[in-house]
Amino acid sequence: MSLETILLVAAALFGIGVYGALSQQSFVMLMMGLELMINGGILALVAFWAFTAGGNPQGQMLAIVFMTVMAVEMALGFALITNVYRVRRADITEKLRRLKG
Amino acid sequence: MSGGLLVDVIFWLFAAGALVTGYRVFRTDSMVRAAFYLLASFAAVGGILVLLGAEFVGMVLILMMAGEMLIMAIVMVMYMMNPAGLNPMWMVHQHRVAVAAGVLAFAVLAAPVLLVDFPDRPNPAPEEATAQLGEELLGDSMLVFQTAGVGLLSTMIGVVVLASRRGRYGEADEGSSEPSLELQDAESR
Amino acid sequence: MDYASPPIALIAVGLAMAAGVYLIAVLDRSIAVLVGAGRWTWRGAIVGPIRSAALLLVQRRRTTERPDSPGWTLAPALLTGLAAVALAMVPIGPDMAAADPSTGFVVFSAAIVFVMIAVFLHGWSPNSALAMHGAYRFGAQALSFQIPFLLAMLATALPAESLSIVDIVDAQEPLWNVVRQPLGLPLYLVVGVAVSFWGPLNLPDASDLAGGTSVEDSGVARLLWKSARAAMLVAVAAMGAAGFLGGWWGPWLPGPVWMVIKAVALLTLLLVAGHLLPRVRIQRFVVIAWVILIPLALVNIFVSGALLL
Amino acid sequence: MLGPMGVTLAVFVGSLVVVLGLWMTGRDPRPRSAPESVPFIGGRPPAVHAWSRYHARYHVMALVFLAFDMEMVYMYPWAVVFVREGPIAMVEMGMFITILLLGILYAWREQVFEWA
Amino acid sequence: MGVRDALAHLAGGAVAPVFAVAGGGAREAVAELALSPSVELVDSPAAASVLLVAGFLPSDLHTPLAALHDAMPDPRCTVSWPLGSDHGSMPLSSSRLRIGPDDEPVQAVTRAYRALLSGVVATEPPIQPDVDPNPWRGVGPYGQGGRGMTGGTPYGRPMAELGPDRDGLRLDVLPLSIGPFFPRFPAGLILDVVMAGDLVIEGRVADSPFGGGEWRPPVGPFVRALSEPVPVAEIELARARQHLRWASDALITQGLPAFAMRVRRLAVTLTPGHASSVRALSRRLRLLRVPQWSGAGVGRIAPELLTGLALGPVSRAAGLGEDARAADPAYAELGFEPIVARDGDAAARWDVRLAEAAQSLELAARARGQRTGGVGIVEGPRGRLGPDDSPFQRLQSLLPDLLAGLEWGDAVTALASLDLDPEEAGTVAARPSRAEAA
Repeated sequence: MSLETILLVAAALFGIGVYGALSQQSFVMLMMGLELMINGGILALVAFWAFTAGGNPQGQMLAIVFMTVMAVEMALGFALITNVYRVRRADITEKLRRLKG
Repeated sequence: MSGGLLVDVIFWLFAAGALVTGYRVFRTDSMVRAAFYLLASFAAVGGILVLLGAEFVGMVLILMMAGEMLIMAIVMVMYMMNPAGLNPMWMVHQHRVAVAAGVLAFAVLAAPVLLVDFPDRPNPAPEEATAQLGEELLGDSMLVFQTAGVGLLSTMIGVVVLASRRGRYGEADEGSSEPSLELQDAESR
Repeated sequence: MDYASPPIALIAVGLAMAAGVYLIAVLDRSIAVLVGAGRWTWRGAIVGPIRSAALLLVQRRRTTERPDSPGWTLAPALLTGLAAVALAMVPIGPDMAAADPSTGFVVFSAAIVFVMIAVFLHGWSPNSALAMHGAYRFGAQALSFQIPFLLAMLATALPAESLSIVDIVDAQEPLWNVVRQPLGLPLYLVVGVAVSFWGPLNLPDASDLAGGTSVEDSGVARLLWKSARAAMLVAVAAMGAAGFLGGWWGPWLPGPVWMVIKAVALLTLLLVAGHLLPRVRIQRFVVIAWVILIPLALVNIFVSGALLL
Repeated sequence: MLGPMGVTLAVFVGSLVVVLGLWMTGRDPRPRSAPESVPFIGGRPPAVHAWSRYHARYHVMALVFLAFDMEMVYMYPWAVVFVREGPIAMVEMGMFITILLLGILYAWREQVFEWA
Repeated sequence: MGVRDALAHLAGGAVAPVFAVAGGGAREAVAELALSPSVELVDSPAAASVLLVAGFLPSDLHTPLAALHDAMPDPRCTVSWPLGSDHGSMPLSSSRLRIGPDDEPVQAVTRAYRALLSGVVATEPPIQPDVDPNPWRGVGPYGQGGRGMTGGTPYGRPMAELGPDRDGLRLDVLPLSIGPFFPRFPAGLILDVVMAGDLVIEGRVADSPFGGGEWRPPVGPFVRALSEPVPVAEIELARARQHLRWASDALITQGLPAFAMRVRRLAVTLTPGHASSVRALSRRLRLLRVPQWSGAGVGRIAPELLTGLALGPVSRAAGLGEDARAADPAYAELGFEPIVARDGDAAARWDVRLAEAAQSLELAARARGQRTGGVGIVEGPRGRLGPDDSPFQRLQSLLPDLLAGLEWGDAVTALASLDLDPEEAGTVAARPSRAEAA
């Protein structure tokens, strides 16, 4: 367990998240990709905090802010999905396109 | 936390767990499984954070993600066709581009890691990390803390306005387009 | 920062859980006989639970047409694991804790919060309508009880100035939290019943769903789910004794004995309530939790905080 | 060696493994005939699979929870330093919580906690 | 195998888990059986080792009975308890055990259970043929029987389809046919519901399978009173007993099985002298807030809808004084006044039934040989009973409006508060000629 390995793991998580966010058709699965990216971000952040800035609480503070952002993003994302489904009855991006035509 | 073989073994188990479950999220047909795989990925990352000495942040990550992923499962089951994957499905687009982008993102992030020289052992974790965090919260980061409060309040209000049907401005789906009829036919066929 | 070696901790927690689950089975049957005006017998109350468990071990395990088998398997194991973690956080003496991390309180909270994952998984997996209704009902229940539960517990950390459970109990030497925060224990018990879905708040496995999430369970699956559920109740009662009833503090008797007495007393109270109070409607529980329990828990925190200053 | 968190992990994994082992002792659950594994809804077979786009009637409440739950993250460290910091801690958390309670009040007013 | 044998031996002394099917004329007998400490009635066939088939079952219910049997895990056995009716045509396996008229039922059931666990009686093979509900094996691109995203019959069943909803979200609706052996409903009650989430958006109760004229019911005091005068004391005692039995079932629905046993014990040993115990019980239930928590505002029926339906406690709970006894001189002599509540919801029905149980016992105690009945109409425990006119049939039309929009738990509470009895439809349909003659 060294900073390099942890950052590699974080990068891999981020990469999987990017793949998921770009490839998934459905809004919710797309959000899962975003979550996974934030997951990698938190890991990298705390790793930096632990290895280089030990004793400084701001690293932890930032991690908590990340979590808050994630919760806000999810809540608003789900609310938007609900609203879109309610109004246009579509749950995947393709359908929205189809409905336009 | 002190080094040692056991710590390394546990770290690699957590890391492998986080990556495998993170990948499985996009490779399962059941929405409930996808959400809970993501939860497992978060829990594994939380475990690594604890190993790194960030006990509080790690445990809180695990704690918060349980609720969030349950809600994720509930919402995904609500809006996804065939939520349990009874018929196998493959709902992806621009797959190759996505794979390339994922690999690229990984490469871009990994390159500096391999090039830059980092300290190789963690600083000893502070004795009272949680208390320090509390002091930070009430002291220097007070503004961040209160902003988070306002942000969460606006989120709550926004969520209610967006997601709920009943509301001051009438029903949310009033005047909604009715293309769904075609869609229904397509689906029931 | 107190802890035992892993094997000893595992054995101790396992034994405590097994003893607690058996005690619940005995007490529950006895109380049922008492409430039901039946005849109490040694054979029925003391040996009965063991015999019933033996039957479930002999019985075949049934599956449904297209279950999510890994999920179904994982659910009781996860719930037991969570109960074990929660119980491991509870010290029975000043230096007798299976594990006392400095964030023990957060670990306990995380274990409690994960209960909803286990129950949801248990109800979702069999692909059966009644079980699924139970799972979703527990979703509503869990999202409502979680915040009041954590808030009610959090008030105990104020006087201790620490998130370690040992510190929380230590801080009760002059005055137990049940006196210092009179709102705390009732709140904790109400939501504790909800956490372990027992008695009036046994909504996911309720009788109107013919057993809810466990409607399709038979054989060893039923046994493990029942015992996991009881183990969770043990953990909730034990933490209630540590967090509000002063843990090991008490005159004359040695600390651990006090701890056990208090935990068993809370357990009995919860079981009696389970046989006397009717099922609460889920819709009403959600409103009560958000509109009454959360503000009450906050009042509890701020008032007891103000008294500390 | 890993401190109390290591013990916690060991207890968790240990009890998980024990329960999974017990589960395996169950006799082979493969159904002997198709009717044996029909889900129970009172004796008649269900017409459709239970797994479906399930309308969770409390979905807006769940989203409100998502936001409100975050407050717990801030309250843990606050509780630890509360006595040390004194009235200032009281006032700051009081503000924070009051702001969030407004959200609950609004949600209640909009009947979010009722079944949709 | 040594361990398994030892476990089986140990399990032989356990409380026998029984899934009881209480058919026509067997409900009281089965309820009494459940009082024994060596038998436990379970809610799901998955939890049962013994399937007890008591009383008469119309042929419509034979297939669900076989399904119930096949859904039980090994080891399993069936015990049939005809109670005077003919069980000949039932699809039960031939090795079934039988409780004769002279047998002690509890002993017979536990004996069967022990024999099963000790291996003396072999576990029963499935009754139904091994046929999938829909052909699916090998069909479709993955052999799972499905087509496309939601089409086909994956693993034997189709998937649910979208339906309209009051929330404006078009999500899947589940059509469910709950019953006829759902443990919270009387046997034979089939509730056809369409559920969106846990909300009932459409619900109706199917016609009683007992109404087809197949059934020759045993004659109770109420049915006898249709054609001949019956002592008031007898009929009022039977009414109080029925109300207490209802309370016991309703308590199980509210998650209080132990308390339900206490009430059932009282019901079994009920005498006219028990009025004060019933009042004490009523006070205690109110103290524990049983009626209010579960029933306040649930299953409310407006009095306008009930006018003229004479649904007994259901009508009287909504403020209607409809009671055939009020016009009876025998009752006038005893100072009878109908008990009425206002709210018309499940909680009010609790209050009315418990108060009526106590009132009935007092009437029975006061009665000095007065007789009632013989005019072709009688006030039964569930309302007016006449030839071809049962409260069950009159209630059926009210149910769709009542059930729509209720959460499942509330729907069960509401149905339980109505005390539906499909057997009654058969009871009155089976004897029109005698009633007319009277």
